[in-house]
Amino acid sequence: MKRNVLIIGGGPAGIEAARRIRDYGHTPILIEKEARLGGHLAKWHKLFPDGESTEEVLTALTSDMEGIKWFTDTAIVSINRLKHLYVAIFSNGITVQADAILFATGFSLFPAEKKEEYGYGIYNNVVTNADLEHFFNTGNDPRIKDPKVIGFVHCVGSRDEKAGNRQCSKVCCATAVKQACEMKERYPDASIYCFYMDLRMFGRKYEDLYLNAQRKYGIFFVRGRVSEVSEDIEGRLVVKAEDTLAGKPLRITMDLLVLMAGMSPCIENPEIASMTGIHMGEDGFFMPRDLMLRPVESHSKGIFLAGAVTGPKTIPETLNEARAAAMAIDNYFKQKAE
Amino acid sequence: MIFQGKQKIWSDYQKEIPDDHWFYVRSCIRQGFFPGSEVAFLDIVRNKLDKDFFETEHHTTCGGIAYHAEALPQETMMTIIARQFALMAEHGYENYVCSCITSFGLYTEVLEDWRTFPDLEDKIREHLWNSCKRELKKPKYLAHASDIIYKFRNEIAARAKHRLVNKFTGEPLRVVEHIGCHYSKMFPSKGVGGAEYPYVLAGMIDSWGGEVIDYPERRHCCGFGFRQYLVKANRGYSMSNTYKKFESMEPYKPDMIITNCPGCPYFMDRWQYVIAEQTGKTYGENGYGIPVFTYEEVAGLVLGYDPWDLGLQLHQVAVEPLLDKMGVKYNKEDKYKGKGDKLLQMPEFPMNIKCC
Amino acid sequence: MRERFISGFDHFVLPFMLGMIFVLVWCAVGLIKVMVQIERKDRIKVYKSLINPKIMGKNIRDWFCDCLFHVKLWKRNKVLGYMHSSIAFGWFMLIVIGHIETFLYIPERGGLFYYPIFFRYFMAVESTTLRGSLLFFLMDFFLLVVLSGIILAIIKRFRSKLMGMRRTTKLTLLDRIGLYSLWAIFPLRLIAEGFTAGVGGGSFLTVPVNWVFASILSKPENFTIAWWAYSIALGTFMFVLPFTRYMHIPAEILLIPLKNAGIKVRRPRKGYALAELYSCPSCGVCLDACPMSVDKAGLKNTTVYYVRQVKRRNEPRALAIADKCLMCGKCSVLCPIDISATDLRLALRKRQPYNIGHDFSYLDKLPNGALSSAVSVGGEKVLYYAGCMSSLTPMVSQSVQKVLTTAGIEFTLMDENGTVCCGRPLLLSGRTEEAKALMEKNKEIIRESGAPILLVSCAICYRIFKEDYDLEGIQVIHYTEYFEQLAAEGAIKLNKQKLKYVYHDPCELGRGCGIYDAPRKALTRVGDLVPAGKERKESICCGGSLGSLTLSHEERGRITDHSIRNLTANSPDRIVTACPLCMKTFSRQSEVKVVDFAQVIAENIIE
Amino acid sequence: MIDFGYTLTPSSTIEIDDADLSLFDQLCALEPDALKCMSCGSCAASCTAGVFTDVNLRKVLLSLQRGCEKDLLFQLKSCMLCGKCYIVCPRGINTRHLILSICKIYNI
Repeated sequence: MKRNVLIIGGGPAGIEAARRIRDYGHTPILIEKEARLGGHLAKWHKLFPDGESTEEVLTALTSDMEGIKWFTDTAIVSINRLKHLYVAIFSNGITVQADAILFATGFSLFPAEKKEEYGYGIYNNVVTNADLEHFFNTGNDPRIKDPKVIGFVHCVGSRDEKAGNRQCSKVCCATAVKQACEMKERYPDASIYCFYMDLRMFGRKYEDLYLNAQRKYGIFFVRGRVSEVSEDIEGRLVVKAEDTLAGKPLRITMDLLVLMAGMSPCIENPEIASMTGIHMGEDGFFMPRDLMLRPVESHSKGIFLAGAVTGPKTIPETLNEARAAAMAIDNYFKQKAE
Repeated sequence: MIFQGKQKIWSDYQKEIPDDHWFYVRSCIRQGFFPGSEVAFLDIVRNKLDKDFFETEHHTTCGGIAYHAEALPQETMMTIIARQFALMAEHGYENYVCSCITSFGLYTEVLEDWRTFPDLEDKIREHLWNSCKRELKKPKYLAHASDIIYKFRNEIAARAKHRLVNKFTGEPLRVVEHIGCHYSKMFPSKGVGGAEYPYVLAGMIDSWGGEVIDYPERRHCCGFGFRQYLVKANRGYSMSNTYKKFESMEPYKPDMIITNCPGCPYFMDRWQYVIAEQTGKTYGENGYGIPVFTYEEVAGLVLGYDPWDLGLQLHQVAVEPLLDKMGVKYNKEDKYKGKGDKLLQMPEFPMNIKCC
Repeated sequence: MRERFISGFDHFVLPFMLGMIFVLVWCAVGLIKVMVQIERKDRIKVYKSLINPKIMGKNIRDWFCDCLFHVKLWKRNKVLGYMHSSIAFGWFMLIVIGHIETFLYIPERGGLFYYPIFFRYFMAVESTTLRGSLLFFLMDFFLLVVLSGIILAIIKRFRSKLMGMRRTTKLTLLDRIGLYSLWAIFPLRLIAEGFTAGVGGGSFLTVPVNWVFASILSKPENFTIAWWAYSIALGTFMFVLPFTRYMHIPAEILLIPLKNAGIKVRRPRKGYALAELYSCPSCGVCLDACPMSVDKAGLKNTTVYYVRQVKRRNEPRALAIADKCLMCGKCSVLCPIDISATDLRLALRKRQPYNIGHDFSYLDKLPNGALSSAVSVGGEKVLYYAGCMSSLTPMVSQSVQKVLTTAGIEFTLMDENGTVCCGRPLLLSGRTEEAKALMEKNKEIIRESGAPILLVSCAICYRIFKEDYDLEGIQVIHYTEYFEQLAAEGAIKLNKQKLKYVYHDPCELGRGCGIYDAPRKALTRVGDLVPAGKERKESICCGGSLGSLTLSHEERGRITDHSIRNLTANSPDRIVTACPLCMKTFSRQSEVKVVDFAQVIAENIIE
Repeated sequence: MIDFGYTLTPSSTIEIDDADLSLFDQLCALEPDALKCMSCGSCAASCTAGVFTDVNLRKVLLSLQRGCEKDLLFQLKSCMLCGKCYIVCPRGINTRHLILSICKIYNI
């Protein structure tokens, strides 16, 4: 018997899960609130550690969408439970009966302007990691004009209780180092400084990325969090931090500062939680049934979770979770049938 | 600089400031440093703006200096503050305004502490009762006196005799605003405009026609720092912080500095003299320093008060060049005249910084 | 026998004569230069050695053995040895016999350089005598010998492996000209003498050639073109000689007495160094010897190229090579002329300027007994210096202490609470003065202790204690020797197990101090000793050597791998070494367990 | 000039704007490993001379990278060049050559 699976969120997790669920013989219905599938990935340029093009990854992911119903520019209006079914109403007026729902709603990028001291939206030459990827994609950002000194601030809105995110966003260190190398390739004469608290290059080949950044690209790493940024009379950025390894304050004037905005819980999480009964952790991410053993199941029957909705993840981890979720949904249907 | 970005932040940090009926407490040191300021404040709010500002001779120090110099335990400091609040309530007020930033910071801190640790509040209530037989009642609104001037900045602007405009060039005066650290750095939401881009003084400058200078070390402490200044051996450190600020603002050629803290104007004013005597360096035009004012003094000048009535003769850095720019009339001979036109002693002129 | 021409001269001798004069002048200038550049006290040493019959005897023996017979090469590879000695000795004999002929038959022409060389052209045979036939026979015989050598040389150029050489040096253009002219000389001589053999006489080689020519030409003896060609080949060879590797032929003649007089390299390219530089035959033995040649790029850092760069005065390149060298000393040991490769490089390192000097005054400020209780050891006690590495390889010093304790030997640790470095690393970096400062401090500690025996467990430290510390009256002993001695005396008893050990000769201990046997003897007491692929003086550096200043971690890693492969040729259960640095280096990469010598002894000691 | 009994205290701030890294660039050309340090501190922890003095290669290298060579270079004077730091360095930095190169390029 064919069953409907509603997948909310058309990022990498949603797309991959939809394909797998289809392969298991069910009917996936994928909705994405934005105009195009791909989520944050669609806005990125290249991925660490090897600089793989996101365009290629996305093309591969969406190459085979046959048998998947998908809607873009579509959001959820309501979800109601009817015995073993969920009835969901979409913003485009469509109503769907689903046997299971997969939340692949991902994360929200931390709004960098919340870290007022870094002056995003106030100083002309402060951009975010996402802005920089946009620049890599389009080659166009009025704030980036042949910079001679470039800074990368790690952990913007991550590991920062005052910014509301205690957790590490996991991907920013590697992203920053990747972006630093890319900037050095574009601007070989630029001096580039990365300000980090701990450099978490945890994955395979990430350390190579770091080593390359040091040895091949000559990128300088400063262990210390940027405390404040101001503009000097020429409109350049005066950046202050402590060089904790030297045990001294450090000041540097820069032409461009890139803020590595972290992964915040999706801003719609509280609303979804109240609609569906999914448990939300105190950090704002959804809690799976068991972090170790059942990472893709929620506490509500028939509702599943995949990707960054349960915490910061890399793309491969997200895709694996999507596959795991598809399998868990299939198992759920099998058990129901028995 | 993206002005809209700042405006957005300012709009995020708005503070409710009631119009009227305030219990006013003075600062311990400001009366010595800038005796004209508090008088001018009360005169402005009572007589120009017709507001009810009550003060009692029974209020004491908040204990801030001793507390920050680690000479006073926290509970003692809190009991002193509880007594101030009790005084306010006894006189039928619920809006508390203080003249001192240190006090403001401490009041904010204490109220936050009591909010977080209600047991502590109960304990202090008991202490207060045991020691003074007074009943603690917390204020409904807490403000710093600069919040009040900020609130009425447009009314003041409407009655302005002089604006912060260079009358020779017609250009706005370039004004450095310096906010006391304890105004909003500890509790950004308690200050107008937050901690990173406070608006309390910038708002006054905007309203009165000046141009705010945003220089790299704008956020930096004046260097007072209690223990740094109080111990002579540490004074070089205190001065170095002021020096850092002046070095940073120098390229912007500021005409004046406005502050809202007791220590900052004093140190930024006096250290200019010491720096000049030690290094020969001055930061104003033609060998003068950059005059440093309290916001009350500036409000007074804008409203047309006599500069010597505002106590500007007690500044180390000569204020006359600025008065000339603003078009403020003053009588040179009256500068060092005290009460009843009695000539006070003339100070000696320093070697390296020009004075009038 | 009579002269064919009254003048005793032909124009074709000119190329040879000019070349010869050029070479002689060049060598004379060189000789003077070397002698002037040598330090005064060294020069006196040389002069004294020349009247010392013992040294003079050695000089003569070496001249014959090294210059003519190439005994060392014979030992290395018979074909290679034959090739070299056939050319050198054969040619030498041709010259000698040529002169004998001249002196016998035309003594008045004896003063002419060219006469013995072109003897057959200028002479006509009138009657056959036994003596003449013998001489002619000898001449042809040695020509044949030389020719056989030349043929081997040509083969070697293309198939060096046949002579036990995996690699040969890359020749410069002049080297090639020299080489080809050298190859050409003897066949041309054969042809030239073949033309005149009908008149000038000949033997079994030249006469048959003459028959061939005579069958084509009516009067082949008047065909001087062959003689011109011969002379030109000789002249060319001599003209290029000073600029080619063949300069080693005359240079080595000078080098031998200097070396035997005990002269050492002091400056990178002057004096004795100059003699060494020119004595290098570019044979390329060092190419295979050098551990760095495990990388193709490393070949450029071998001694032969170092010599070449120094001769070219390419200072930056020479310095780069000098800094790269591991100072393992293997090339010197295998070098047919014993070039002191490490000393040459060290001399260059020593001349590098440093803006930041060293200041070890903090050592003098240490309170007495800060380092250890070694201040007054005295008596028969052993003073044990573990060395700075001991904190990274604590097993070594612990094992040594266990063995000493078991043997009932009273000892004190010299560097219990901190080590003053032995100075060898500084010395190897060319910072002699700084090294001396540390050595003085250590000497002070050792002397003050009053101990009669200084036991050292680090091969690097041992070498400098032995070579450069002047510790008269104190026996400096390496633990391999000491433990073997204890075992031989029965002071310690050892278990023998069924384990196969291979022993790695640390460069500093083996080639550096000549200790090869003691550790091996001791190891056979505790297990089976299997040989490494190459060992003893041919052992391959572990790659960790302090000698190299610039080798990268990756380059070192490849050397280490190579060295381990060599050690595990006979599938041992354990690699044993007697240097903490070798152990540390090997154990990073070895699949076979690497243990220190002391550890092996300590494990097998019967308590 | 008046003696007030106190003077301006020099700033301890590392001013990268004023840093002249040309010598550091020379150092990197001579010993590229200078860029590889990840500040783990193994070198200083195992230093033979570090038992007796404050010498700390990690800090020295960092100070050079920040253009504050004047601060700590003197520490290298106590180095015995024993090479233990090379043995322990997880990044395989050729510390001895690094030190020698620093001593060659920089001046105190």
